[in-house]
Amino acid sequence: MITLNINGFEVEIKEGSTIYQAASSIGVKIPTLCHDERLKPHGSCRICVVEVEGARSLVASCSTPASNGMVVHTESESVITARREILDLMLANHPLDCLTCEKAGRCTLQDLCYQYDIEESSFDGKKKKYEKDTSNEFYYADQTKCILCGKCVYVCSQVQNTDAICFVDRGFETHVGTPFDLGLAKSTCVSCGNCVAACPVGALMPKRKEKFRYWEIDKVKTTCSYCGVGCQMELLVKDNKVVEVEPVKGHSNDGMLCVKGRFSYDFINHSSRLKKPMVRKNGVLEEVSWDEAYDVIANKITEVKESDGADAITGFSSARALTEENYLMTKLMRAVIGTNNIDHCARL
Amino acid sequence: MKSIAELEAIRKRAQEGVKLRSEKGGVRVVVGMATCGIAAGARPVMMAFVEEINKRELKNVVITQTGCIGACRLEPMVEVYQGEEKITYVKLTAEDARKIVAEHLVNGRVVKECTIGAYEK
Amino acid sequence: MDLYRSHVLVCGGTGCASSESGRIIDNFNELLIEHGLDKEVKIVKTGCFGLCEAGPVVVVYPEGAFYSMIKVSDVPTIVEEHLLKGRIVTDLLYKDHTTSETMNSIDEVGFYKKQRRVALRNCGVINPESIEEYIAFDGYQALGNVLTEMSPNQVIDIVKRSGLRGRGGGGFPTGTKWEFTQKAVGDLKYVACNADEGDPGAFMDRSVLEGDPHAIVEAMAIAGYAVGASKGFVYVRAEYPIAVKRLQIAIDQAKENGLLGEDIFGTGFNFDMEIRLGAGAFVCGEETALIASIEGKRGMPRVRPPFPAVKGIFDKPTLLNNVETFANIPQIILKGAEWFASIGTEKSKGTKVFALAGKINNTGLLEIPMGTTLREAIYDVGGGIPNGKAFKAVQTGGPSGGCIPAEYLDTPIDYDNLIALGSMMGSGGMIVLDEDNCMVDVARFFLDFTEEESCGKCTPCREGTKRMHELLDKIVDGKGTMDDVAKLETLAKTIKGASLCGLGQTAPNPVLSTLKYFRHEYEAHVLDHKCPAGVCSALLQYLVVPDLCKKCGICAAKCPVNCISGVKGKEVYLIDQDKCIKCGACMDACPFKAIKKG
Amino acid sequence: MTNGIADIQKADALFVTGSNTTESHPVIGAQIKRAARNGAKLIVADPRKIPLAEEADIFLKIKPGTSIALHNAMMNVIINEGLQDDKYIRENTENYEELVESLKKYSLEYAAEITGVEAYLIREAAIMYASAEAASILYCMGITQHTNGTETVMSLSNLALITGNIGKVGTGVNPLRGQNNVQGACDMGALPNVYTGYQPVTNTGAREKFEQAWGVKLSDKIGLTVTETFKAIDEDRVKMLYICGENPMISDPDTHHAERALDKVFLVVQDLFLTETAELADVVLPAASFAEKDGTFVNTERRIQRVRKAVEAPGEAKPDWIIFMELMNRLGYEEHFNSAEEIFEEIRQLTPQYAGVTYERIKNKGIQWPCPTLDHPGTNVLHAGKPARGAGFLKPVEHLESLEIGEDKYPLVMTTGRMLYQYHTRTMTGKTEGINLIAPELYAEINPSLAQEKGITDGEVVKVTSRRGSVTMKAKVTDRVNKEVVFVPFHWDSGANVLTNGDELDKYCKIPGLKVTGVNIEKAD
Repeated sequence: MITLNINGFEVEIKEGSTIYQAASSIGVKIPTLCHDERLKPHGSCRICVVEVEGARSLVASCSTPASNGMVVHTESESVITARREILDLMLANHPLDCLTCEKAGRCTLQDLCYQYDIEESSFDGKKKKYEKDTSNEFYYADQTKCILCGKCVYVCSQVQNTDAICFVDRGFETHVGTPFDLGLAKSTCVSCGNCVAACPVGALMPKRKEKFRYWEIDKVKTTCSYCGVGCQMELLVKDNKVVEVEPVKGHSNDGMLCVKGRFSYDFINHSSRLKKPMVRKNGVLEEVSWDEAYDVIANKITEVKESDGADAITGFSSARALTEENYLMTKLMRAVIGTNNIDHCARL
Repeated sequence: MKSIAELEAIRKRAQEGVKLRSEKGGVRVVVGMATCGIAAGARPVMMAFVEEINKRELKNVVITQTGCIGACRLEPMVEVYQGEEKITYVKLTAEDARKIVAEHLVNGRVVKECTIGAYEK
Repeated sequence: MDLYRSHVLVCGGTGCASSESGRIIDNFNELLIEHGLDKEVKIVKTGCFGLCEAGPVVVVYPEGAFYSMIKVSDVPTIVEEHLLKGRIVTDLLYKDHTTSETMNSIDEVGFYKKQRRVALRNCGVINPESIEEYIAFDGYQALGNVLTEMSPNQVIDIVKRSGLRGRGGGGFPTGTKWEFTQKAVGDLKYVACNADEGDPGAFMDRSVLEGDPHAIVEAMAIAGYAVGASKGFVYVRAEYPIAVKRLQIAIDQAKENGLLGEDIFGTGFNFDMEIRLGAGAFVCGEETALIASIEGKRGMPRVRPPFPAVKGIFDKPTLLNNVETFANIPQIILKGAEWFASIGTEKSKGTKVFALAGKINNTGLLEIPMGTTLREAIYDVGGGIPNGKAFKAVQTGGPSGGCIPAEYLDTPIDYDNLIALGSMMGSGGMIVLDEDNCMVDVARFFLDFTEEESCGKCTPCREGTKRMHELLDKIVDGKGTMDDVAKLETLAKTIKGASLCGLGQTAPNPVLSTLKYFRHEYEAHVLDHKCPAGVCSALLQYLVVPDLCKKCGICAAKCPVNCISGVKGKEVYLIDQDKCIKCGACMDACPFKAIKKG
Repeated sequence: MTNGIADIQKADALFVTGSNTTESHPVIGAQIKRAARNGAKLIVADPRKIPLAEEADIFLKIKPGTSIALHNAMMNVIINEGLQDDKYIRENTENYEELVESLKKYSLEYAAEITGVEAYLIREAAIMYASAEAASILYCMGITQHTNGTETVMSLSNLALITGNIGKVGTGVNPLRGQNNVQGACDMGALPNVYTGYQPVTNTGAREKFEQAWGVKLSDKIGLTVTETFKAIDEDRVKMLYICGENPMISDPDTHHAERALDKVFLVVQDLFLTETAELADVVLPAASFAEKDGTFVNTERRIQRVRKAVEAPGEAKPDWIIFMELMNRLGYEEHFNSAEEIFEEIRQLTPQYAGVTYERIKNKGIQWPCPTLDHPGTNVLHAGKPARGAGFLKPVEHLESLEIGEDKYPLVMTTGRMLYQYHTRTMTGKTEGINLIAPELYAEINPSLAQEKGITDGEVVKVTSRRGSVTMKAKVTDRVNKEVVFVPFHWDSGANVLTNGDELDKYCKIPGLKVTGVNIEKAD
C-alpha cells in the first residue's frame, strides 16, 4: 500500500494503481474521454491531466502510477487551463450540431464543455469531414464527430478481440476506419456494438428505429434473454417500448454484449406477438377469452387423467422462461396434475 | 568462431590487406612510374615487388609509386625508405626486385650491386 | 587477402551513391583492367566520409589523396596520372572553403581536423561489405574480450562508467538502461537497435550502417550478453536500402564466421539478430511506437511505464539503443571507460555526430567531442556561412528542436546546455540559418513536418500541431494578430506539457524558441506587415523607385498579370499591390535596378 | 460450469472443444480470445475451422463424434510423459489403475486414425494442457449432442481429474449452456427425474419433503424426456402435451416424426409467437417476454441474476407464472403468489443451493449457487479441495462409432450448429430485419474438393439427404470443413432437423446425436 495526497486528502491505495484510480477511490472525479478500466491505459485524450508537485509537466492521471508521497492537484489552475485548451482543440474539430445530434444529453464532450465553460472553439481552422459509414445493419460510424479517443479501436482489439477497426492515416488526417477503408460491412466486424457503447460522443451510434432523446427514456437493468452467458444489459424504454439496449458491466459479460442481445430486441414489440389466447375450433385457431382457454385446458387435463392417468400428460418447460416459472410449471405437473413428465430442451 | 585465437588469426591476415590506409612507419618502396620508368620496364619490376612481398607476407611494407625522379637514364628506379635511411636502386629487373625483397627487406642487407652508388661508379 | 600497392576508396554512402559513385567504381574497375593495374590497385567501396558537400569523394592510399566532387569523366585522369604514373591530380583535390588551399591528404582537411571519430571511425576507411576489413581494424575483438573475460555486470559497469548517454535524442544514461534491462525479469529478452532515423537531414545512423555495419552487429551482441538477451532486432526504415543491404551482409557474414549464432567464441553464449523494416514514419523513432511496429502493429506510442526495459517487444524486457549509441560500444570496451569519459564535458561524455546542413559551407557529417562550441562546429569544422552572409541561428535537434541565436554561439554543445537554450541534442541535426531566413517561416516549416508526422493518438499533438501550423500560416500571410501570437504561445505550452510522447512534447520547440529569441520577427509580421528577411511572399512588396525609373516600360511588358501601369517615356511606372502576385519578374527585368523588394 | 466465466482470464491453458464459442456464446468467445492474447495457451478441437481456431496455439480438426478417442489419447500421452498430478489422483480420485489400463490402446497412431488429427498435434495438445499451471476445459454441444455424449463428458472430466485441473481457480470442466435459463430450468427440476436442486423424485426423503411443502401426494415414477415423449405419443401413451416456450418443430431431431406426434396429441402451446409448433396446437396461450416481467435467470456459471420488467406485455399476454398459477387455481389447487419474488422465496425454502439467495441480495449483482446461507458469498469454483462426491470416479470410456456412419448411401457426416446472427429457432432474432439481411437462409458448408467432385459451385442449391428425409439449401463452398463433413446450421424450419436422428439416444441422459448424421449431398434438380 502506498499513500499519496490528492487535493489535500490523504489516500491509501494498492501499489501499481494509477492516480486516476487513487482519486476515484476517494470520490474525486477526474474527467476523461478515453479511459476504460478494461483497457490497457492508453492516455489518448489527455483530458485527465493533473498536476503532480515536482513533476516536469502535467501528467495523465489515467496512465501515471500513483507513488508514495505524491502530491496531486486535480483541478489546479494549470490543470484547468490545459483541459480547457484540449477541449478547445477538440471542439475546433467537431461539428456543433448538438441540437440534432442523437448523442445529445449523453455526450461526454458536451458535458465537459459545459463543465469547463467552453462555448465554442477559439480556433477557426480546418474541420474534418467524412462520409458516414452506414454499411453496418445496426450502427453507423460518423467520423466527422469522432474525437479519436481510441476507445472503440481498443475495445475492439483488447476486449472484444475482433480487430475490425483501426486507426487510418496520420496526423490531422487520422481517423478510425476499417482496413483499406472498405467500410464496416466488408470488415471482420461482428456487430457486437461494444465499440458503440464505448464511444463518448456521437461518432458511433446505434441505428434507431424511432427518434428519442436520452432524457426521455427510462432505463431498466436486466439480464439478456439469449444464450446462457447471462450478460447484464439495460433496456431503454420510451412510451412502453424498448427503443435501445445497452450493455452494463456484469460479472459474466464485462460490459460486453453480442449482436443478438444488443440489437435484436425487435421481437419484444413485434406486431406478430400473440395478444389473446386461442383455441382450435373446427380445425382453426380462434381467439378466445382466458377463461375459455383455461376451461378447455382444465377439462382436457381432467379428461385425460380420468381416461389414461396423469402420466398420459407431459409438459415441456422452457429454458427461456424465468426460474420461478420453471418452478411453477414443475409444481403444476407434479403437484397438480400428478406426473413427473416434465422436461425441457436442455439437450437441444 | 570458437576462439579468440581464430579471430586473431583472421585479424593478422586481414591487417596486411589494409595497412596502406593506416601505416605511417615501416618500409616504403617507391617505384618510379612515370612514362620514362614504364618505358624502361618499371611495371614488371613493380609487379615483382608486389608478388614477392605478398608471398613472404611481409608486414610494414608499403609499395607506392612516384613520378619521374629526374634521372630517366637510370630507370627503372626504386627508392626504399626505412626510417631516415633511403637507398636508391637503379636499372632494376624483376629478378633484382625479388632479390631486394629477399636481402634488403627481409634481412636488412642492402643489395649493393643494384644501388645507384654501384652503378655510378 | 591479397596485397595491393594502392587502395582507391570510393564513397558508397547514399549521398555519393546518388551522385553516381557506383558508376565511378565501375569505371575505375574497367580502366584498371584496361591498364593492367587490377592486380596492384584495389577499389574499395566504403561508407560515408562525412563531407558530403564534397561528394562523390575518392581517396587514394597510401598517399591519402583526397579527391572531391569526382565525376565519371575524371576517372581516366586519376587512373592514368595518379595510379599509373604516380602524379597526384591536383585539380581534382579537395579545396578548403576558408583558405581555398588545396589539400593533398585527407588528414590535412580542416573539416576533419577538429573532428574526433569514434562512432564513425571506420566510415570511409573500410569496405563495409568485408568482415575481414572490419576485423583488421580490431573488429569483434571487443566482443571476444567481453565473452571470454568479462561478466555481464562488468560490461554494464564499463558502459556506466564511460558516461555514454543515448545518442537518439533522449540522452538517457546507456549503462543504466542496460542495467534496468538486465535486472528485469523475463523468460526472454531482446536487444533492439533503433535505426529509424526520422529527422529530416540527419543521416548519421544511415552512415554507420552503410559504412560500418559490423560495429552494430558486434555492439548488439555485446549488449545481448550484458542484459541476457539472445535475440536482436534492428529496426531500419525501408528508405535506407543500402544500409539494409550492407547490414544484412554483415549479419550473414557474422553468422558464417560464428560471430552470431550459437556458442559464440565457444563460450556458450548465443545471439542472433534480424532486420525489421519500417515504413518511414517519424513517430516510429519513438521507442514504444518502434516496438509496436516491430510487433507488426501500427506505429503508435504507448504510455510509459512500463518502460521497454520491463515490457518491450512482445511484452518482454527489451534493450533499445540507437545506432550511434551502439557504434560507440566496441570502442568503449576496447579502450576503456576512462578513455571515453576523458572526452567531452562533465555530464556529456564522448563524441557526438552531427548532420550539418543549411547555410553552411561544409554540408555533411561531423563527429566532434562533446563540449565543442557551436561556433567551432559551425565555423571551424563547418567552414562558416557561404557568400559572406551573417549568421542568424542554428537549429539543432531535428524538426522538434529549437533555434539558437548568435549570442549563444560559444555555448559548449552538450545535452543539458542545449535543453537550457530551449532546444535539444536530438539525434544530431544541425541546420544553420543566415540573415535570409525568416524565423517565423522556419518555425512553420518544422510544424509542417511535425503536424504531418503526428501519429494522431493524443489530442494535443494531433489537433494542436494543426492549429499551430494554421496560426503560423496566418501570421506568415500577414493576417495574424497579436492575439494569435499569444494564442500560439499558450497552445505551444499546452502541447509541450500535455502530449503523450516525446514527439508531441517537443513539437512546439521551434515555435517556443523562435518566440523566445526572435519575437521581434513575429511582431514585424503582425504589426508592421513585414517579413524582415524578405521570405514571406504575402508580405513582400515590389516597388518602383521613382528616382531610378527611366520610364522604359519593360517591367509592365514583363508583368504576367498586367498590374504595372505607367506611360512609356512620360510617367514613372506604378505596381498595383492588390493585383501583384509577387513573382519578381519585373525586378529581374528592370535594366536600371529601379524595382526594389521590401 | 465448475468455474466462473471470469476464471477464463486466470487459466494458463484453455481447451475449447465442441464449442464454436465466438458464435454461440460470443461474449465468452471474446473473453477466451482475450485470455489467449494475454498469454494463455489455447487448444481448440472442432470439426470445423471455427473463428476461434484462428487464435489457437493448436487446432485439432477432429472428425465429428470422435472426441473420446482424442481425450483418451491425450490422457495416454500425459501418463506416458509423467505429466499427471499424482497427488491429486491419490487423494481425490478412484479407479485410476483401471483408467490407465483402458487408455493403453489409445496410442497416438490409433487416435490419429479415428479422429483424423495428426498424431503430433494430439501429443502437443496433451502436453500443453497438462503442463499448464491451471488449465480449463470449455465445451458445448459438440461434446454432448452425441449418442455417447455423457461418456464423452466423462472422458473430459477424466482428463481434468488426472491432471488435477478441477476445484482450483482457472481450471474446471466447463459446459457452456446454450440458453439464457437452461441452468435455472434444470435447477428447478424441469427434468423428469429430479425436484429442485437435483433432489431425485425417487428419493423418499426428498419426495416427502416436497409432498409436505406442496400438500399433495407425489409420484415416484421418473417421467418422460422430450425425446421419449414423441415416441410415447406414437405409442398412445401420452395424450396431452403442454409446451411452454419451446419450438420442437425446429429444435428437435427428425422433424417429420415430431410433426406427426404433435399433430396427434392434444397440444397446448404457450409462447410469444405463433411458432411452427404453436400452429399445430389445440390451445395457444400468449405469454409475456423477458422485458415484461420480473424474475430471475441463472446463467451458465450458476449465477442467479435479476430480470426486470421494462414494458407492459401486449394485449392480454401474461407472464408464464401467472398463467400456471391461474391454471392451478382452475384445477382446484390454491396458489396465490403476488410476485415472482414470492415464488423465489418458496424455491429457496426447498432448494439448499438457493437457500441463501434473496432478491435483495442480487439487486446489484448476481450470486453463484451453491449459496446455502444468507451470509454465504456464493460459490465460484465447484469441487474446491475435493470433488463433490468425495472422490472423482475415473470411469474408463471407449470410443464408439455412431450408427449413422458407415453406410455407402450416406457417406458424409452432417454436423449441426449455430451461427452468430441467428438464435435457436429464430423466433426472436427472426424478427430483426438487419439480422435476416445478414443471415437470410439455410445453407450447407461443404469442402471445395467435395464440391468439385459433385459439380457444385458456391451459392448453388443442393439437396442434402439422410435416412429421414431430404432438404434443399444453398451450398457454401469453404475449407472450414473437411471433405467428409457437411455443416448445416439448425436455426431454420424444415431444415437440418428434418435430417437428424431422433431415435438413437444417449443411454444416460437421452440426448440425441445431433452432431453426427449420415447424409449424402447432390446438386438439386
